[in-house]
Amino acid sequence: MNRVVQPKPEYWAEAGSAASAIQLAGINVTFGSGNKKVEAIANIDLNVSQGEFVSLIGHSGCGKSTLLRVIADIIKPTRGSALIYGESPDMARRARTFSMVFQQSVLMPWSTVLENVRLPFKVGSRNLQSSSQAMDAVEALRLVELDGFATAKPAELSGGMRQRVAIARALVTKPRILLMDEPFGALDELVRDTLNVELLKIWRKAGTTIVFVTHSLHEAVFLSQRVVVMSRRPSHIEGIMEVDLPSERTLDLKDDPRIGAQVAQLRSMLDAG
Amino acid sequence: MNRVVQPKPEYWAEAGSAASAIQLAGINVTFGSGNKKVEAIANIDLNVSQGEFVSLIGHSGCGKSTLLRVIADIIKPTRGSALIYGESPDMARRARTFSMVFQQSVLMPWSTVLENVRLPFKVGSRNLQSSSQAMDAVEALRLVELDGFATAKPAELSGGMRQRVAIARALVTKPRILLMDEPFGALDELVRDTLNVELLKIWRKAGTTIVFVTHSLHEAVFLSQRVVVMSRRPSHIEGIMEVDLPSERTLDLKDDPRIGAQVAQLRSMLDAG
Amino acid sequence: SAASKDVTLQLAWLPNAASAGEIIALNKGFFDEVGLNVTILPGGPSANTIQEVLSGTAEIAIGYAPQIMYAADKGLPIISFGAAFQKAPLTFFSLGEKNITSVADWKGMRVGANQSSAPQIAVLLDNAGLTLDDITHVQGRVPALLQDQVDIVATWPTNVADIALIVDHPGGYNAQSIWDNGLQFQSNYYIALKETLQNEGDMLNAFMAAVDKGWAWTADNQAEAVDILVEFAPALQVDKETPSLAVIIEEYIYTDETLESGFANVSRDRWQQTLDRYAALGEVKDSLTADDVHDGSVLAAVPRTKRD
Amino acid sequence: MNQDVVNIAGQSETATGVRLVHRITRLLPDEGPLRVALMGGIGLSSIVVFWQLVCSVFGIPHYLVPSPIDVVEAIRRDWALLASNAVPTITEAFLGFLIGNFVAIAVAISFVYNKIIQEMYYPGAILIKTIPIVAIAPVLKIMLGNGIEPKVAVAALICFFPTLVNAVRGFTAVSPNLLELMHVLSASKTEVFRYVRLYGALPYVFSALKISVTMCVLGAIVGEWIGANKGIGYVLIQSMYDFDTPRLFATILTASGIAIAGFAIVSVLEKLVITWDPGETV
Amino acid sequence: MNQDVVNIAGQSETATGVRLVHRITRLLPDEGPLRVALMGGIGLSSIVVFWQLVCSVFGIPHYLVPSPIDVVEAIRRDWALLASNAVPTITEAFLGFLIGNFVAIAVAISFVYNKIIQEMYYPGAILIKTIPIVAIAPVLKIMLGNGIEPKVAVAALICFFPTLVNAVRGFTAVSPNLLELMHVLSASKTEVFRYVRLYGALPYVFSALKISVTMCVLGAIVGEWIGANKGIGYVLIQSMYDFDTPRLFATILTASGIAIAGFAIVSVLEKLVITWDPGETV
Ligand SMILES: Nc1ncnc2c1ncn2[C@@H]1O[C@H](COP(=O)(O)OP(=O)(O)OP(=O)(O)O)[C@@H](O)[C@H]1O
Ligand SMILES: Nc1ncnc2c1ncn2[C@@H]1O[C@H](COP(=O)(O)OP(=O)(O)OP(=O)(O)O)[C@@H](O)[C@H]1O
Ligand SMILES: [Mg+2]
Ligand SMILES: [Mg+2]
Repeated sequence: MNRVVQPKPEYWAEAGSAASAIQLAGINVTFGSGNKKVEAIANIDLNVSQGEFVSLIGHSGCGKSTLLRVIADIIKPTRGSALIYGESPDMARRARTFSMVFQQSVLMPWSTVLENVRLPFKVGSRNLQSSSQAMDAVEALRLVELDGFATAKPAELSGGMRQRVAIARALVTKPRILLMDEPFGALDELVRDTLNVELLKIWRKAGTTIVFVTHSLHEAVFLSQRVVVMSRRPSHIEGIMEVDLPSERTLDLKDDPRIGAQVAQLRSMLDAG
Repeated sequence: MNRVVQPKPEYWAEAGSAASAIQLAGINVTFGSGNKKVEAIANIDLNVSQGEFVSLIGHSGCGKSTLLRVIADIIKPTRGSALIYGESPDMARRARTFSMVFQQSVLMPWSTVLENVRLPFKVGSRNLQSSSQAMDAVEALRLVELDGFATAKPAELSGGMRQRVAIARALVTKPRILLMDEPFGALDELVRDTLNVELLKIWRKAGTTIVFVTHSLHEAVFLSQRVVVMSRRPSHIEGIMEVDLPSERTLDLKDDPRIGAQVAQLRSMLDAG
Repeated sequence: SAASKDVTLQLAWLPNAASAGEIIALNKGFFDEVGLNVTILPGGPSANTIQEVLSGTAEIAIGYAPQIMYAADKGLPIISFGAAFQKAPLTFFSLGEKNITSVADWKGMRVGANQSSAPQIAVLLDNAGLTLDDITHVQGRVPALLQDQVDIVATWPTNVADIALIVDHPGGYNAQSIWDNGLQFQSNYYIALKETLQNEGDMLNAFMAAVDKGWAWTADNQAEAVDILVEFAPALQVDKETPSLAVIIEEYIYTDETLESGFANVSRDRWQQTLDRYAALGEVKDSLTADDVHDGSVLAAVPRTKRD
Repeated sequence: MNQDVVNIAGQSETATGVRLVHRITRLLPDEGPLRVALMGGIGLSSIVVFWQLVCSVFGIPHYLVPSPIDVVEAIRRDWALLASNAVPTITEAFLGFLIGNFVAIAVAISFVYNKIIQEMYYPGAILIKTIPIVAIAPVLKIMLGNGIEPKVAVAALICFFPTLVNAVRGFTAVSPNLLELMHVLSASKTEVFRYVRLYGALPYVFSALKISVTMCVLGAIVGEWIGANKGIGYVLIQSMYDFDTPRLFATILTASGIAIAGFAIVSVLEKLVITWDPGETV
Repeated sequence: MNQDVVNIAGQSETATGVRLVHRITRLLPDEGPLRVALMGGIGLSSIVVFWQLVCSVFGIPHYLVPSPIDVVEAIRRDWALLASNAVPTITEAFLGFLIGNFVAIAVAISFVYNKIIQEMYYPGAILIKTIPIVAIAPVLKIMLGNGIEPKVAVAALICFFPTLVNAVRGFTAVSPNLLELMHVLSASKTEVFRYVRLYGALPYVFSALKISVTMCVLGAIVGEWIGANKGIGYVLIQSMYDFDTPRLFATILTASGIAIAGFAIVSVLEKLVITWDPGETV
């Protein structure tokens, strides 16, 4: 279980450099103060390389979202340092180095699908040097196979389609990093399976670095190259598992016995934490 | 794959009789009229025997809930007949032959856990001959391992605990049939796995007949003796799979390769439908 | 008229026959003739119109004697310079079967009148040897009288809507006016700031002349005047305003005294008596004199119609 | 839910007495605006008939309460008067509606942009809301004179508070997820406002507008009571002093008609503007 | 969210001018009722100071608009008068509140039990709501006489509609899941009402009660205007006639104080009764 498959970036991330995309050192987040103080995560060190697909798993409330939000500059860590391609999360956010996809699709219900995907160009772009490296919104919709729904309102779409719109919106700026916080948690299993395969296709094409939070051990194993298991609160990294699966992952692989075995291993790591 | 394991009823359902608990013949449900007419399910025949654990799976919107609601006397079928131990669903409902558990736990937020579990004794009992065959509410809470939370309000509980309260409320009347509509759909996978094992334990103890709707192929295979695969709308029964697993099912079994194989088989049946 | 002067007149109440002369003066151009460009502001139930003069919204207002006395008592800088009504019309009506023939009979009765009428009632009772404690003062109008919710009700005899209900009563009715029972003040006084009187006496003189002409024309052309009134205030009804205007002109605008002293005449003696009565009841300061509430200079300067 | 669904809401088991009505209502369509209108019509008619009966049987004098027939007669007789006096009232109410709501929304926006201003003045605004507006109408007259201004001011004041409260709630009740998204996109405060808060607040603002559109008519009427010779408020008072109760009731109905028309217009506008489902999170 | 969270709501980037206030507010606690009270106090004080300044600088005579100092002086002088006249107003408002809300809830319950009655009379009730209550006060007085009854009636009428609308919404806005559960449990209509609808409606009813408790004070005052010789409404009118604007303002403040006290009492009751989170579905 040691085979880190480095997919060949075909699309927009700079090719070749297997440098660190994300470097977390001694991250510690404490919420509140006094007797309401909650130490959510304690002393997390983690490096994610360029182009890697890493999943975070752990029990509910253990701090997965918190860790992702530290990377996304939504929360400032109480201690420790986070670097994204050598920059602070704040600068990376302004430079649109990363995009984020949430559990809910978080679309603007009053705008069409296309307008939703265009949102990143309408807001916050004053900070950007040039937008030349961005994608066309229609192209992003084509990538998630929704080009026929450009003028639909989000309410007309199914849950899975909405989540694909959210992914298109995240991709449209050609981010070097994609942060995903249980992006398929609200979908039913059959739809989820389909989107998993699609996400892998996009990742493969674009060569983006993906940090993916999930509750589903199957999903984590099926998608990622490495799975980071977090312990209960105050959360530290219980262990990291390198996934042993062929780099080409199709729906058939979902029910492969190798996945079952690795899920079992994750389960035992979780129980230990 | 033909080994129907009939668990030994240890608790309250009449022992021995492997008679039909539920008999559905030619069930057809059409919603609306005119050009808004939606034929949800078409011509469904299904027999569920006493003490059996049957799962219903199918794509979203195919009519799984509709079928369950016909059994539960929430919807009257447009055509066809449903019999529950030879009685009409209406009579069965009044006689408390079945209980229902929904996707949301559907608790009364203003009442304590114990009061929620006691609800079936407070309402609708005027129709009952005698309540001697019912269980004590505290006993029901003990069955779902929540006896310490009798006086808590639902808001103080986690999602998984709430769903266990809902199960206790369903069990407290000692129903001969338990109808469950995606009872664990809103929970995260780790909690879901635990509750799956607990549900099996209760089923084993009580000898109840369970009809279980789910989106999760894994869950369906892990829990049931038979899995009913429904086709797309207008839905009919695409096929029924007898599950080939030992009757004693523990958490270890979750990642067993036999499950993966049977999930793959269900997946192909679904794709056909 | 060359450069006419803008003047705002605040009426004491909703426009009706009681302010017919002013409205006619506006409509017939009598104000224009004297070089005034007058705007008439209507009053209403929830307004104290003297405030309009104090705040400068209106240069001239029409007001009632009690208001003027209270304002003077507070030292507010206003003054009256004439009064269209020679007698205050306030009258207390009761149904015939109650047999209330004098104020002395009010003892133990329920008297319906405005909140602001309490001092007037007190004076009347005092004159009859009673006090406010001998009656129950409630607010009620004529319907309350007919519904036996009150025994006595105060209204103006010029209010045809009120009177019609009473006059039609089969058992007849009794009435006691404040004028006949020892409280003789006038009504519909013309009021301005003292400052205006000093600095713009000419304007007030011109106003008085125009109003005089307005009322005289009204008296001579009552039917046409009512039409003009209804045009100005469209919710008025001709069949109610016609008799009302007749009574107002006959009984209140032109009396024996106007035959002698002219339109809008004000009696300083009556002012003094009224102030004394109010002071005796503690409603106003003892030190108030007629000069605090009235200034005769406009009346002295303007020749006015003498008729009855 | 439709007819196939067993009556979960459990609405019609007890047929208490009104069998005839039940029989009639069965003939009506099952749902939709037609049924609402028809059933409402039946209800309203039954009230009117009852009122007429009470008036006739007890011989209630018309100076107390007019019978419906008197009122209809008054409407027929006075419709020109009512229509022409509705014009100034509608004008005042409309201007008050515009000004009151505009200021309320502007204040709410300033609150969004500066939290400290909100903290300082929002509690005060809520306190001022408890002051009976009707009581300060005369004060407004002293300050603003006797023209259309005090009437517009009363109408505007009456509109101000519900809209302020709802707009503040709307601007802040934006889904935290959307705000987080905007933060990740490095949106400026103005961009957050323009793309998110504005739309998020619209449903709240419209529900306030639907309240204030009926309130502003009341405001204009109360404003007219402090002095006017035209307008619905004026006719109301004059009819009252004339004991012309049929006209009084006709005028009240006119006021109510204006309010209903305003409500209908705002409702249609709402339908046109809010094309998404505000209850749904997507 | 707390201080660790980067300002997503984006509230304080633009420090426009009011640096001093900013500096003071930094000394205050970050949140909680203390901060609300202190900031609200600062805001209110700034308004009062501004008002005093305008009065002093422009030399506005106190009989037009009193300065805050005049008003405070009037409160000090007249507090006994105000207090004794508050009693009848509070009594009327309280009785009106009880009766109006009781009847509204009873009607709403009858609507729940009989859909046809609701279909017939609910639209009518909504229409009647647009009638300016203030305009029918005189009619009520004629019908009910001179005692406390017409004042209570106006207060009750003003309470009636918001509570009716909210109670109807509350009784019907019960989670369909809970209704389905009750159906499966074969609960009778009364049981559904007793165990589900009643509790489901409470949050809606309380939010109506919080509106109507301030409205009923206004109702009592308007009722007093059409005829009373005690009560806040009476003092209000009398102060106006007496050119005593400081007392007028003091009386308005008293009315507002009564409304605020009522609001506070209902809010405390709400906290005691609604011990669950009405927003959450469990
Ligand atoms: N803003 C906050 N203030 C206080 N506590 C917080 C805050 N955000 C998160 N927490 C606490 O920090 C802990 C970690 O939360 P986090 O949302 O990161 O968990 P998670 O692993 O994402 O859980 P889940 O799987 O349920 O999404 C939890 O105990 C939570 O209650
Ligand atoms: N009351 C109703 N009126 C009209 N159509 C309905 C009604 N209830 C269900 N339907 C339709 O019937 C079909 C089947 O619905 P059902 O809820 O049974 O599907 P399901 O299999 O349970 O879906 P899911 O997995 O999403 O829960 C759907 O197309 C749905 O839109
Ligand atoms: Mg999370
Ligand atoms: Mg379903």
